[in-house]
Amino acid sequence: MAITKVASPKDLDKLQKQCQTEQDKHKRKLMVCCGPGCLANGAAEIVTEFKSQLKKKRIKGFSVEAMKETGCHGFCEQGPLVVVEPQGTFYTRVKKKDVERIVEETLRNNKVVDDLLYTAPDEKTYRDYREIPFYKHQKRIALRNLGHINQCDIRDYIAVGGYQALAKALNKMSPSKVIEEVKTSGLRGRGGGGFPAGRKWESCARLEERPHYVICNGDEGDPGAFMDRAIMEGDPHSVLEGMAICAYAVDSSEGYIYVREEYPLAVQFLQEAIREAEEYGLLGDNILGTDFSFHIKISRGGGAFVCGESSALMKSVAGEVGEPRAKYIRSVQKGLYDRPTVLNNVESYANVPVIIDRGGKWFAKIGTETSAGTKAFSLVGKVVNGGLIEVPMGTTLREIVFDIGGGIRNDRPFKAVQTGGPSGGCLPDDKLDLSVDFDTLTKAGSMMGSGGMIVMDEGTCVVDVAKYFLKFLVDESCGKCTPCREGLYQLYLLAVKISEGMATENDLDKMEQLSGVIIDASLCGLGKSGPNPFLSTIRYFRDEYLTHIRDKRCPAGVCKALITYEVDAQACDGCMACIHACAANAISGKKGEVHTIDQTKCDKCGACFAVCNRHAIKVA
Amino acid sequence: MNHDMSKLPDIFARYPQKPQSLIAVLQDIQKEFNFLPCEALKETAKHLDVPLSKVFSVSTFYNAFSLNPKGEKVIRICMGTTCHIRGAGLIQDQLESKLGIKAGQTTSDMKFTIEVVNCVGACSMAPVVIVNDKYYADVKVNQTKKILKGG
Amino acid sequence: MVHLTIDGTRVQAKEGEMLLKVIKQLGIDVPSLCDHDAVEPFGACRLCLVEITKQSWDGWKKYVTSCLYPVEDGLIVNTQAEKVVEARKTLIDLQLARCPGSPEIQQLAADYGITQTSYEPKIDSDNCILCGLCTRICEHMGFAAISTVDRGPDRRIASPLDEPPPDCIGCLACAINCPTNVIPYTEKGNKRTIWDKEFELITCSKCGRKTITRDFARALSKMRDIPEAYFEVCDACHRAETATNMGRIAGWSRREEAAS
Amino acid sequence: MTNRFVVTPNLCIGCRTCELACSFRHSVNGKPGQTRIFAVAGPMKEMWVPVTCLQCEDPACAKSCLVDAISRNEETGAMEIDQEKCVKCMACVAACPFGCSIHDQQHHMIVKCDLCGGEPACAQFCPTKALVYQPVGSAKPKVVA
Repeated sequence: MAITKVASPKDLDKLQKQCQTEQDKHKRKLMVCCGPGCLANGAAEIVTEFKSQLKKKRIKGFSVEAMKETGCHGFCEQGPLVVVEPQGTFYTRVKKKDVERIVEETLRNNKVVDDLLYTAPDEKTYRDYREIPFYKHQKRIALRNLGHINQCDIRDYIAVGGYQALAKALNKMSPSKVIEEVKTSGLRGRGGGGFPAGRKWESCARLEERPHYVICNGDEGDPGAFMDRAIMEGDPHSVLEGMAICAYAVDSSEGYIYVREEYPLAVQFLQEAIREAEEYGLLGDNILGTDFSFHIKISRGGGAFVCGESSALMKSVAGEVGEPRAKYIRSVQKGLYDRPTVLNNVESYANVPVIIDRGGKWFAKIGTETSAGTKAFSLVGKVVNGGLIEVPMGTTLREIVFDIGGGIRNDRPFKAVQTGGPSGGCLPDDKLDLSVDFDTLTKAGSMMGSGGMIVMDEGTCVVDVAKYFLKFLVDESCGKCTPCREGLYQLYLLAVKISEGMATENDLDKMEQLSGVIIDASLCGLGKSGPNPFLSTIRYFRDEYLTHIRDKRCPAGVCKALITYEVDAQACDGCMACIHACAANAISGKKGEVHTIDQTKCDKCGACFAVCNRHAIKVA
Repeated sequence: MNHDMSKLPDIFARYPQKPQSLIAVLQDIQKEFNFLPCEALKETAKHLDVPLSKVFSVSTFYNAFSLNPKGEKVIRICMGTTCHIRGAGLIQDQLESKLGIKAGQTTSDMKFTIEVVNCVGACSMAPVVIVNDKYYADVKVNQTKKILKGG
Repeated sequence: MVHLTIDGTRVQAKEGEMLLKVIKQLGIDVPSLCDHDAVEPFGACRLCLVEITKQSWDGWKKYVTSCLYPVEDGLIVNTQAEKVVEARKTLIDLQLARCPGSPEIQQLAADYGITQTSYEPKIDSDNCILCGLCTRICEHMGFAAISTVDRGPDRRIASPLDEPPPDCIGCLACAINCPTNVIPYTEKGNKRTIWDKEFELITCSKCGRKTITRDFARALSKMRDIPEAYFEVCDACHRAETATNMGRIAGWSRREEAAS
Repeated sequence: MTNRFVVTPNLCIGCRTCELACSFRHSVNGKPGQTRIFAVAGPMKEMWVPVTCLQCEDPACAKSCLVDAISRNEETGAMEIDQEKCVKCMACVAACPFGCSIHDQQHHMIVKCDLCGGEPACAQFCPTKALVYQPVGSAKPKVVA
């Protein structure tokens, strides 16, 4: 089909109708989730299988085009996911061998394949995903299209009203009106800082120096977070549209999306989306027939957490080492190539079209007074229902972990939830009723961050978690300033000392003192927030630290130096599985007899623990 | 070791001949050779008119780059938070002791390289191990043999 | 002009000037290792940390590195606040752990009452504090022969690929300006070696004294259009030449004739 | 710049008072600095010339300085070295065709004549008036610097 450029809002309306008609042709649609989680679990194989089955079986009234590869549907824990719309029939953990049944039974005979439906821990089975608690408690704005449209097809996006907000901005609003609308919405930066987006845009727009740049931060360096990845891969056009609206508001004609290299699909889909949008005249020169032009380029990051920091990111876009620079020069004034620059993250931009479309007031009503709208989280860890979620600001941690997340796996007690990535902190059970918004989390010693939410149970050791994050930050420190480079490293060494049972209580004091200096003296946000993993855990879990120090014991059974693996003679049936698994040859015993572990040989790798089906290996 | 530098002009042609293209060019070289050969760095410096010291600096700063050749199979162990608390460290220990190398190293027969990566965004499937492009989700300590065999 | 108070003294400063400069002009002892006027402020060592506040801040205080903080009207600066001194001490302690063998850092530590680091000292330390002055000066001079490599605690200063740096012209600016003197170089006859690269020193065509390296002279004449011949004679012989020329103009030759 | 040095080599007796005066004027922390002026002996013993910076129109010293540490003091007309900016690379020492950028080894600084802020000590103390610092055009100099 030859593509004619969309040259006016009318053209866009016409195109939208046309796209909707194309969609309506299919009475039913089959959505295969190709989000990061599902792909890791073999979704690509399932897509291929569907294609070949559909070709072979020729279902009446269902063509191959009615099958869509979508972005992340959210419920990653249950992936790969297949949804049949409009009924919302929701199949989980689909294997290649299940595909034929879905085709035959659901697509041909309109029947549900019961054993592929989701069964909640309370044994209740759901047919329609919208009824599942995991989805029911969510409100999706940034993730609105994820799992519902083909990620690689601009026509799908246009069919659901895509680029209408851009058309509205360009034709009915002045740049200052756009900024006003974003200010009214109360949208705050979703990358973690929480700076009001409208104010950022306004200060850039005011600067007379040209050119202005618009950058989208898709670096998402926080381990345990994948919201931005999901949006870039699942709904790339919403990001492009948001950026274009921003560019119009701040008078920019050049934008960059900084995507980390570890996300090759995001790079590919964004590139594809940019190409498509340019073909349709929705990006590039003379957008929608106006004299507004905006070009977006993709800049692949080289893998450095510090590049999430705005000045480091801009250096990286310019092809240099990502070292942050002093804060007193604001990047809005002197950003990329020392020009005025607006930098927001993926999720922030994805919210923008909705704000323009439905109005800032509408958006501001959602969430709390100081934190408007919704926030996407990757809810992961020891939670039953892990995945990608979006909730209104102000939802409590309890609602997220227990109502949406379904509580802790294996019914173990909740211990903590970690938010804000490496710079955030761990919140214990008595903070579960805190409202999730920028200010409350910061006050409690954690932070919103970009939206990783990692749930921990009693099998998680806070000393180990602090050690883990400190190690991460040490590895990711750019090494420019002393407190971050040397201070975090020494803090890490002290945490190691605790985990090995070699520390004294003096060391804790030393760590707290050092943390204070690192916060005051570091150059950039990475250093300034570096001690948080330690500070938030010592604040809420001092006893656990003291148990490591005084009793030389790790209550969670994680710190290698402080634990031993032992065979529970009562439970052991002498199956020899552990003996075969033990690389250190530390376990002995005959078949059918109770095995024993030679502690002098044991290197505590945990292999025996993992293979024992009878739970006869105990950690002490 | 000699490497075929005739591929460089193709890579150079993909990006504007400006210092800004440095990271992109290095990424493509890394992809082509699986590491950054010295000669390629020197050619890049010349082509983009960037001091060689800067090229060296950038190529050692970012995780994506390696100055040492990698093995046939690159085993990437995700060390995202979720993977960590679900036991990725134990899996790393197993893989390291099985291959007799540490993370970041390559076996002397150039068959395996172990790398630790900072979260691949598949946290719901933790712990995750990726061998070249194949994902292993929810890996157990006793599955490392299988992973090495490629099963 | 802006007006501010530093340790109780009211001072005037030019707009845009960095706080550290004003503090140093007052003769106040604030340590700094990575600052050099030849290059842009960098903010790596963080020792020049000071406490700032303003009347209007309602008792709220901020801690900033003065090398990177432009003066502001009404600023009240305390360079010796307890928290600042404590932080400085910790920073020096951390540096001492990194560079246990550096006499300069040992001296600085002693000034702050530290004889031994309370942290884990680095084994096989090269005693480099990573202030980056060498690389920044080299880059500013237009050579960028060396750079920082790696990151985090593994960060170090190195020549490209750890080979003799192709862009180095052997001027020694890196070594001379190193606050801890850890960049080694040797001079033997007309050979100078730095960063494992050997340079020829120009020998004065008149007296045989050694001046700058041949590579540096070539670079200078190329970059700044200075005749290469200028570099063939040392400064003392240049002066002697000047004297003779001036004498000639004054009529020496005639007097010489008369005397003979 | 309204004043300039006027040198009359025939009056110079090589007493080196200028060097001493310069050296003391430029003391650092109480220690005399390296002199920026030299009484240089001519080809025959009794012939001397005081040699110091000519504050050239297009000075090689400033041209050779890659960190822009040498600039003209608009008030006095002197080319001055900003010691804080100087990285001691010796470029100016090597580049000056008159040998008037000097390495002060004792203080480890690169120095040159700065006209003492407008009242050069050397001229002030020259007993024979071989060196005078006077307004332009006030006398008929034999050698003008």
